[in-house]
Amino acid sequence: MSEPLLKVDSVTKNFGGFTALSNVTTEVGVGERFGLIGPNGSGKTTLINCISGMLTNDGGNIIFDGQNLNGMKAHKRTAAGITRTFQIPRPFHSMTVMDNLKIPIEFLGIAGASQKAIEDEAMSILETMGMADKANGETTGLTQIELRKLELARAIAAKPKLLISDEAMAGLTGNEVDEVLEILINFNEQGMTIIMIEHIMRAVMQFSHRIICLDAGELIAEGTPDVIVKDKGVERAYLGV
Amino acid sequence: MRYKFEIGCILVLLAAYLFTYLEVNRFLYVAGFPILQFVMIATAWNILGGYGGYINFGTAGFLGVGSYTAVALIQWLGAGIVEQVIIAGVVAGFLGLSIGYFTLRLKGVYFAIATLALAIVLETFVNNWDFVGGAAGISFLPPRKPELLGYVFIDSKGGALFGNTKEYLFFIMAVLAVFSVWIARSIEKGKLGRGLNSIKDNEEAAECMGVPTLRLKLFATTISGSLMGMAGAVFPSFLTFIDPLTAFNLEFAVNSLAMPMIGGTFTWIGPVVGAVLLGTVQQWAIVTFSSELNLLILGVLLIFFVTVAPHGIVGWFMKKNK
Amino acid sequence: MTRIMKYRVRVMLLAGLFAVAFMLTSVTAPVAQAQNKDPIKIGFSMALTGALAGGGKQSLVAMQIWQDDINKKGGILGRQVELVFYDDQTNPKNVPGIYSKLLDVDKVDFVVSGYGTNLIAPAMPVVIDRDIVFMGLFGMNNNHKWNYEKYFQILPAGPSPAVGFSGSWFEAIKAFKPKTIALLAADAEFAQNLKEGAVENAKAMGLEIVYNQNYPPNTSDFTPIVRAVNSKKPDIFYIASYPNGSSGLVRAIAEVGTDAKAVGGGMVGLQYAGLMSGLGPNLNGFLNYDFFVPEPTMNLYPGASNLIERYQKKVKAENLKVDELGYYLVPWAYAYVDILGQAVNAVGKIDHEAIAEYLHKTKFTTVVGDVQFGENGEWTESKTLAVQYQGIKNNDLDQFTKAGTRKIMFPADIKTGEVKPFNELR
Amino acid sequence: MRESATVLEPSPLTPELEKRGVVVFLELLINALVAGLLLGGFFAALSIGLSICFGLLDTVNIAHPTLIVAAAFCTFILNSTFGIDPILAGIIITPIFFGLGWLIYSAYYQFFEKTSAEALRGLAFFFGLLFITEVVLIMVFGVDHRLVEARYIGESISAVIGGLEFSVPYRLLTAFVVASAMTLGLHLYFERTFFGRAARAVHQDMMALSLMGVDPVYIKRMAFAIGLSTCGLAGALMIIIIPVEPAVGRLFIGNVFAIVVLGGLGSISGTLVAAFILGIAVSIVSTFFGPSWAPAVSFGILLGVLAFKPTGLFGVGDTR
Repeated sequence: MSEPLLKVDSVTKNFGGFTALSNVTTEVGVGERFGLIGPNGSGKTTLINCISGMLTNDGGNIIFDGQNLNGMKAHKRTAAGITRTFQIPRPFHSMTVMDNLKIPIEFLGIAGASQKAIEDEAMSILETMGMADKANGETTGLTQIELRKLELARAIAAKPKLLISDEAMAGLTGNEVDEVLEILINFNEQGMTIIMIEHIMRAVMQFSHRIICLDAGELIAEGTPDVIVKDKGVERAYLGV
Repeated sequence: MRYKFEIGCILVLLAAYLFTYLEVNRFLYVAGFPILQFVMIATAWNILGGYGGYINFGTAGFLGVGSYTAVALIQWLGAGIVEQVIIAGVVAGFLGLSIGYFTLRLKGVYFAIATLALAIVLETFVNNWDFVGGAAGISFLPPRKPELLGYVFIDSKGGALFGNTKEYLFFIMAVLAVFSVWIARSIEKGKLGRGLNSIKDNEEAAECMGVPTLRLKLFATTISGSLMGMAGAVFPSFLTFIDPLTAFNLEFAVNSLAMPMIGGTFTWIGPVVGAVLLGTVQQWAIVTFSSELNLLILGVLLIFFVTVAPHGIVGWFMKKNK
Repeated sequence: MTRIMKYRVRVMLLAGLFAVAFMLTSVTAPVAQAQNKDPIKIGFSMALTGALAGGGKQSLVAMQIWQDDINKKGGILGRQVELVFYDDQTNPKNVPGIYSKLLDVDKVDFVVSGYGTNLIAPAMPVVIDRDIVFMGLFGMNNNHKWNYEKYFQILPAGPSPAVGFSGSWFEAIKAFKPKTIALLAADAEFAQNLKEGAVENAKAMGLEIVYNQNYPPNTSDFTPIVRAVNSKKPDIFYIASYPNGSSGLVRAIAEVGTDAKAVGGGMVGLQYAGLMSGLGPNLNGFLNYDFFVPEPTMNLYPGASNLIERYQKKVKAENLKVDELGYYLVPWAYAYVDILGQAVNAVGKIDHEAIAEYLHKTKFTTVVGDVQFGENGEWTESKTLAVQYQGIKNNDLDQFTKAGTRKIMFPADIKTGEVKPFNELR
Repeated sequence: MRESATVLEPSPLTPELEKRGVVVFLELLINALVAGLLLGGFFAALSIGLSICFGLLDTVNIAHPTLIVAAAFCTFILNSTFGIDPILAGIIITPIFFGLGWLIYSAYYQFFEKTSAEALRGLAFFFGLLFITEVVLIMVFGVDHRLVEARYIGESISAVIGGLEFSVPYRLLTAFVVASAMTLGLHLYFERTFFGRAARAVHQDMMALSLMGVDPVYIKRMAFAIGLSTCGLAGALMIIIIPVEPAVGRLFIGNVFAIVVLGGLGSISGTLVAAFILGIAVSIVSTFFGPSWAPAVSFGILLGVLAFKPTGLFGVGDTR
């Protein structure tokens, strides 16, 4: 592997007396499809919160694209190329679907870009998602799968180098899961590195090149999907034996 | 047409000037002044509250700071109204900026209560500051013949721009009101407005989408505070008297959130409509019912609009016509 | 977007039309030109709601009694009198609009002031602009900066109101030969002015000021303040308070006690029926200001007792929600319009110049005795009373309508009792 | 009434004078602390209902102080016409305010909660309620100040302990005892009973409630009604301590919200502690620095705490 895109170096996070992450170290390579699994409360979301800047890590370093992110504000990290989606979709509900996408394009794109150019760019993303017909609709009228897609579309509009997808498939049907997977793989093939957090094992295993598993804030396993499936520790963590 | 709104603004100002020129009825200037002041307050409040979703409960604090900056300038330098407005805008804007910094971690109700607390702290300081009259208040004579660059503004004998002080203040208030509406509209139509909207909808998501939320909030608190301060600066000259009880009146907090709410918070026109409506009704009620029923009207109007027309009058109209 | 714009324009137009309609109706409504048979209109703002509503409502009833009286006597200039008034909500902000409406739309013939300094101040420029006579009701030094020659004010505090107001009180306490004084005032205009005057009086007497503080309007517990004052061991304790504070202080002093020989001075509210009966025996010993009390020597105010009786009857008969006794404001609210009526009738025409001149040079006989206005429109002499609360046994309201509970200590010529140290009466 | 203290003869000896100064200071300090604690009790009575309505249920009930004033007037009527003791009167009217709370919340739920409207609109609703309540009070009772009579008003107990003199006014002591009892009762009720836990759960997690098989709307309505029912006693205490007129509630809006926020939303015991802190702050400032600075100090404390701990002293979780 060449120089990794993201380096997580002994990251620790405490909430009061509770240790949510202890000494987590891992790397994500350029163009990699990276899976992050673990039971509920294992620290997955805390880790990506630390990476995306929603939380500040108490110890350790997060290095992205050769740059140490410690102390950097979330929106600066987005500008640097890390974008995340949320577990429960958080659309800007007072805006149309199109305006939702315009936010990242406008705030991260070239200053002084014309409204026409911005709208064209947003439209092309919506088209790849198959949501072009909803562009001028309100977000309140969207179905579950459409909300998930909007969440992804908005993140992609930020043109990330690294996309962190936080349970983008929870609550979707089998077909819908495949649809989302296809979209993600498609973007990965265009060069986007993707971290996927997921409970649907089938999806993670199918998607990821490499997977890490967290349990109680500690990294307990790392490897290709085949290795992870066979890992005793992972099994224990999930079954609680 | 590209500059339709700007031309509209200029026309409104021309109309306001003609209105003073015609000298229709002096009552109209005196009754119109508070309505225009309401327009300005509601518009200023809406930049932070309506677009950004941060409820400022301390409107009275910003207005009071504006009023008392003006008082201090009169006491200290004998400054004219234009200087008072500009400096009050700067001072209140700075206050907005610092309150923004200070409360940057606070959200929702905590922010609202913090601004309320700020207003009370400021009132206490003014109460104890004898230079500006302290708790007893202070009264002053209105400027007889303000001048700027050799032009005499007020002269009852003709030859000047305005016949009397009330007309002059009315016109200044009109200019300020139009100015604030123009600012609010420019923000709303631009990137800033959309950014503030995204903060209102979901601040974390906005931050993750590259919106510099802190910077935008500071911008909004500064602009909003500054405009409120300017609206307050004209107040002492209009009343020729000011005391802390009047300048920091809770009524301002109520009105500043009631007006955008009644009109509609999502667009610049909402606060304008709400302010004109509520301002007019209040002025009218004072000189017709003239009793506790005044207060009842405000109460019933508030409850009626928030229950029946949740998106304000503007929202109601737009829905009807869809 | 264009569709939204169109609705916006519509909403805007609607709001605009609404505003214009209001303006037009309010401007055009009473177009009738003043004719000789039309009533004489006297306009004013009055605090009917808000902090000063207690006083405002009381004044209004008194003014309406005057209106009935004068109309029975044939009115002013042979025309009936009509009162045009609006509620200023105890908010100075509303006052300019009200006076402008009165003068420009209602076209009243005369304006008089509302109740209280804060509500008179914003009316001054409107009135001065028109150069007309302006009668003031309980304004403290409103004409100080303006020096307006057509302003006349009924509060009997003498030519220099702030100082004159507490003058009687400081005369009364001379009996104690005090050396030190503590001062406490509410964070509000009237009280602040009183304290300022009291400080001047104290300095003139050579008293050492050992405590000088203000308290905010929502103070609930006054015991810490009273203790702080006590720790300074003042000989006398001057208080300028509003009703809330007056009541709180009376109770706190009852609970904590004080060694000051004289306590009180400018406590507003102790003259109100509700507070007097509510505080009852706790009032004993307080030495306070007043303007009219039911003492035998108050006969020098001819007709005042009769007026107050009529007021009390009216309040009871019509079940008005106002002060049941009316000692505090009724005679004065009656007198300030009465004087205007007398002056206009004497001049014989509506000529503000001549009326003002007449008001300046004449000594009026009214329900509050002989009134003579000085240069600045204030009384030429202070008629404020210093009264001491004595012998109050219970919370019965009736006892306050009889002589003996509020004895006059100063002025000397009408005094009905000897001032006693505070603790002797507890 | 209290007997007057004996005035110490001024002593020529400097150490003696100094000692006296210390005694005076200590006396003032301890009395100020006691008075502040008692005043805090009164503040707690005013705020505790709001702590439930606002802290637990997120209803920005700005009309709360004015509803307390309404209760104070009810107390006044019962006291002046039937001679009923104000505290007893406060208990008698409690069910009325419970019912009122039930009704208000039903309306609020219908228009705002159900449609998940912004808090801003709820705020406007309660402002409307505030004005309407005030107008009704003005029309029924007039605008004059009202007081009540009871044996314990205007009296105090005093004692000399270790050469220091104390006095405690009964009416404030009453307020302190009643408010503390009320707070303790509510605290236990919300901590120990199933309903109380359910109400606290409403604050944190609606889903959990449904899983428990409880109707969250019922719980909220009930909790709001309990919150408002505290107005009965709070009103009685208010009219025992200060004279009441219809608009007096506005003076307390800042105070009660400051206390609830300072204590931390959703924490009933936090509200009590915050009330004591503000009470003591006001009392100390009034004694040593001048009463007119009291509001700046108490709200300064609030701002200071919020700057360092955005959720208040005992608040938990999110600042939203």
